[in-house]
Amino acid sequence: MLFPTLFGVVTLVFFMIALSPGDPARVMLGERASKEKIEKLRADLGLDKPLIQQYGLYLTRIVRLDFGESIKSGQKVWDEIKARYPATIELALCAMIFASVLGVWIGVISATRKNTWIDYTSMVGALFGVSMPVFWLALVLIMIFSVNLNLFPTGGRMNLRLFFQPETNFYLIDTFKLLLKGEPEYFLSALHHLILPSVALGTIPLAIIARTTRSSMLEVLKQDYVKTVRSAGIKEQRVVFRYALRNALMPVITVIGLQFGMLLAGALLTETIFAWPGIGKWIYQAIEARDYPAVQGGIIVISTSFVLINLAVDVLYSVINPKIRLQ
Amino acid sequence: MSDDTLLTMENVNVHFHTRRGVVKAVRDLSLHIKKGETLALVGESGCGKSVTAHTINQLIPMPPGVIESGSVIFRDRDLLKLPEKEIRKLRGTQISMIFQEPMTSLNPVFKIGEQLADVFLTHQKMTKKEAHAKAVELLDLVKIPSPEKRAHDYPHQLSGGMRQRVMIAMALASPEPGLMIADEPTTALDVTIQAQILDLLTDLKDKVDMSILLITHDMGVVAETADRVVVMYAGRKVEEGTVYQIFDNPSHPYTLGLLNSLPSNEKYADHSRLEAIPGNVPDLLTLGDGCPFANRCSWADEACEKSFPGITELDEGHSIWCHKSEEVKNRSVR
Amino acid sequence: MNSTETLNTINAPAAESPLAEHWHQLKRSKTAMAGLIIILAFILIAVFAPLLAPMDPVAQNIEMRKTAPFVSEYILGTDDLGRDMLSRLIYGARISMTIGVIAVGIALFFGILIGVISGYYGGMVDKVIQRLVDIMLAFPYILLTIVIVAVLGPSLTNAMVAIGISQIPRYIRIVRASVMAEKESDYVMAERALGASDFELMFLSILPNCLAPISVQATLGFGSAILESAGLSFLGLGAQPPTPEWGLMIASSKEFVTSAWWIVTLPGIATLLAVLGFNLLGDGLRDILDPRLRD
Amino acid sequence: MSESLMEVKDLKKYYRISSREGNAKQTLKAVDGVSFDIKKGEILGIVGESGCGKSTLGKTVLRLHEKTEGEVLYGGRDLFSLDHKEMVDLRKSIQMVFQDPFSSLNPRKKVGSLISQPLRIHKAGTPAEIAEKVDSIMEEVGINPMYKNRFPHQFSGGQRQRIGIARALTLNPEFVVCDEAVSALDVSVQAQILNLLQDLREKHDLTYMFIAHDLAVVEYISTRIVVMYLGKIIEMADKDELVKNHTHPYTKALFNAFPLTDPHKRDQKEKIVMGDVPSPINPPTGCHFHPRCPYAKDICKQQYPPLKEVSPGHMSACWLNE
Repeated sequence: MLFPTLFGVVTLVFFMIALSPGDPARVMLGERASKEKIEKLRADLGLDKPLIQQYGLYLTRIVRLDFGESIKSGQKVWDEIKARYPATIELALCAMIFASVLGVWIGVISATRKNTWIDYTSMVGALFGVSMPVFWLALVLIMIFSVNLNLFPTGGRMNLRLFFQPETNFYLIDTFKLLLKGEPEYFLSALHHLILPSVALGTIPLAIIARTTRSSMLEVLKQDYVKTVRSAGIKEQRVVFRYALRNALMPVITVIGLQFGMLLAGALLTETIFAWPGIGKWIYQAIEARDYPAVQGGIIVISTSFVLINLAVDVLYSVINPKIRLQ
Repeated sequence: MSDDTLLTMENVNVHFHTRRGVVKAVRDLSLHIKKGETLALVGESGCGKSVTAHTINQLIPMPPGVIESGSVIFRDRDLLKLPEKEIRKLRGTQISMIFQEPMTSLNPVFKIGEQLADVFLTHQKMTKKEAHAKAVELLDLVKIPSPEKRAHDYPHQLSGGMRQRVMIAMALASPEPGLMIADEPTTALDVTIQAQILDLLTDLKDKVDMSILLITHDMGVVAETADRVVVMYAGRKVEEGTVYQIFDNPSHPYTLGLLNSLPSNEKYADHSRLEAIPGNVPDLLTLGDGCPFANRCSWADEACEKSFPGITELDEGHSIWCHKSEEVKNRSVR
Repeated sequence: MNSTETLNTINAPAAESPLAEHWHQLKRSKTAMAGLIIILAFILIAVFAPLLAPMDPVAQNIEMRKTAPFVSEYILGTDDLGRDMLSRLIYGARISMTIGVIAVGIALFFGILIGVISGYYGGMVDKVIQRLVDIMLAFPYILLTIVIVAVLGPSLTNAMVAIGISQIPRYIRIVRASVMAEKESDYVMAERALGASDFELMFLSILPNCLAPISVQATLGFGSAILESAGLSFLGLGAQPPTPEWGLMIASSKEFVTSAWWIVTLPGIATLLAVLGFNLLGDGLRDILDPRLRD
Repeated sequence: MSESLMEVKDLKKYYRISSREGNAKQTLKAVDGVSFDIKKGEILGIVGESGCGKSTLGKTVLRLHEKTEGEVLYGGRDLFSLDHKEMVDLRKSIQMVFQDPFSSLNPRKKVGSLISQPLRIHKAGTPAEIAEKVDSIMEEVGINPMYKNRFPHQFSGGQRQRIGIARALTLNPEFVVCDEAVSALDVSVQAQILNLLQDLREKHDLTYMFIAHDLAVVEYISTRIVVMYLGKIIEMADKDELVKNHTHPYTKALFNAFPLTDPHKRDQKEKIVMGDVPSPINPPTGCHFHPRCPYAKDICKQQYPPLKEVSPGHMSACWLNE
């Protein structure tokens, strides 16, 4: 399942870029470049070869994680991704943790208090949550919390006055080591910079998770087996948290996986706003500059992550659902 | 009522408020269940038999359901007046229930041993290990082969019959079982499996001192397992008696019609036409106060349309509610 | 037994088609009605934009730029080039509704066609289609639309097409799943036993019974098309200046978070309201048409 | 003996079942080598428990499912050798009444249109003629034609089943498969429908294949009975012969398990078979019934017994008959 899908993704990306109008060589060299120069570059890039041959070449490179060089910076695409992707993942993870924990909690509370004001308020809130453009929410949050209230920085990952040399590019991990060494300011600054973007990114998944949890929970609470444990006299709280929640979580896990993938892609929209030096901002700039190798590499990395996350969800799913496990 | 009565239901009315109006699902229903007996509540779909059962253990969805009036006295306490917490305590300890669909009645993500043990843990002080041992013991009691192994199975690994056995074990997991409500317990099962389950129920009733309220549409199941029978039609009780009284001398036109509709009735051995009850079950929404069976009854006249009849006692413990009891009696020799 | 079920089956008073029945239920759903009212309002605004807008949405008035709301004849203020916010928002509704109609139209047409075929015939056809759908769904759809627009070249029309294409897989999935479920039901078997043709079975028997999940998805899809197009315009891949598109308006407001709150918030609120309308209606429809179908 | 209308020869219908994990496919032998014939005018009852393949059999003999192997001869021609057009043509004479009156009628179509559909498909007459035919058939099954503009959900189960029957009869078929046609109905309504089916048979000279799990119903309506267990016929005889002289232990078990509506007889019954119906995916070796059979011998575990005639017209597949 995994490899055919990945293969399909890689193929699709190749052909879409290859068939797109415009000559990458011309884009790279500018409008006024001479014909000879362009021809030479085309030959260098292998663009003069038949499409199918280009595709074969491309595949062999991809397998070695060789995405070529960025037209804009001249650096290896894979190196650029390695430097930026951790930032994106770190942010997405924080946002997802925020969204999942709060979302499941709100969903369960709403389901068990169906038709109370708590339920109505959270569900109306959730509905607003799923109806907002994420980049707009980010802007509004910056306007309120950074500009007007001055509670959070407007962007970046770390206070620029702190001189900091990252190792893994996961700032929370890197700075945690410093924290253990008795230098907490790095860790705190990293955390401080993460809060607002995490909330902005996490709000939409939060709303979706809360809605899914609620409806799934309500569905499960209607099931006969819940009637069975109720008629066996088991306490309502135990009915909800021990018996019903585990069943109700199954669709929620799927949604969490899906949303996590969406966040990685959504980084394209939000990272520019928060000046977050992640892969999203980088792809955005690559698209603007028509930097095809970079766009190609970035898209492949994100979709591969997406596929892997879905795979992880399937695995997790089978852990909590014995029916799938044993069949 | 005498001392050997376990449960008494008096004048219970249950209504459902729907968009189209009020559905009077159960009307003026009174019945009692004696200790150790199996009472069958029999009738076709829409007759209110399941609503009656759900009234006893308070599982009626409210809204739209409302218990308008009446009392349900169980071991000297009126269940309709007990707070939710007390009811919950009773459910599972003294009143248990098994459902029609054993496929959906067990939680798919827990092993059956866990689910059973949890009932013990809820109601009794014991360790997890003890509870598990008890669970296995119960699985053995309901004749599940190699219970120790089966306890580690998930519900979907068991057959329908086995699942229903587990459900019965769940119902028996209480320290002092009093009443088991069995709501169409064999309807979803194959006939050879049904026979096994009915056998098991009869067996258990003797081993464990309890009463069974059996809800079914199947006259065959009634004949095989019940001690006493209450026949319901469109929310009303129309006939009540011992199983022998009901089958030997059915006296309400509806009971009579029901038995006559059965293709297994011996009188059809010659392949003759079935004596079907004409027409359909009435709409509970528009049903007036008359006898609900009047529009399908060949004896009915104006009196039947107007008011619901009072009780006619035919024999000790055998009563019908019919205006035309005399006329019917003269023709009802089966 | 179930007493409410009895009601539906016995002696129903008058002939009521399933559609009329749904409409009655819809009228009682507060969520759905709220959504419907919002949507109708936006449709009216879109249709009558030239009559409603007080000014030309692209006319600049440099002297009046960044005027706050409620202080001049520019009721909702002006943007950084002195264009009337209100008029731009009103014309924006036109664009957003068009995007929704075209994107959802494309997605519906191909999604239904492919989905019905895939679900009805099964076998190899189905396998190939599902593999392709898997691959398309392996892209987060925002990325998919971006790639498609990047290929087609940035413009509003291309954005609509891209959104439509990237939504197709969802419809294929939904249509296929419900066709497969319906295909097994007895009424299809019964009609096949009568000798009905494949075409008749697919489009006249099965499809009408699959409309419930499709209409829910289409309603929600309308909302997400509006959101996606805003996103594309925000990235510079959709509408181009000076088009009064909401996403584009938000994008160009980035630098004014410190100085002019209305330029930032108003287009976002307009988007939010429009999408909210569709989500409300979609939720209401889902509750009515198919209580089991929840995300 | 009258002429046979349909001959089923060694019919097999297998399904490939794929498990979720891995690609290990298993074979479900829903119908596994079934042969019998149906004579004109008779009512052939097919009885068995869930998983015995009776329903699949009913649909396969009408070619609603494709076969895996075997032949179904109807009027001398193999159904499965017909091309599309010939098959559509033949559908006029072979029809089916389904179990669930709630799912076998398209909920989006009006009753009139449902009943007239077969006539329209086969272009059997002008619109006026079709309308007339619909009215008369509705009356015949006991539904007032004035209700033809209503939708199926506005009728009760029994009424819907009448509509389903009306639809199956509009083209004047000669052979009708009734698949659990009364099992979803309340007892009092079930009797009405059984009577209706009997009446229609006499009037239109119909032949029925009547599939049901309810022994009492099959016993009442059939002239001949086939008992199935896990995809195979285990016993088959004229009704009276089967009821009185059944020889197969499973048939015995079935009769025994069936609840009698006489409380006086409840203690006289023999002890019933234990155990569950095995899965048709991996049926037991030898005779499929041997794990549950109180009389099982060694050979039963190894070899499947042949279906042999034990008395004229009475076939049984059991080693005990040897």
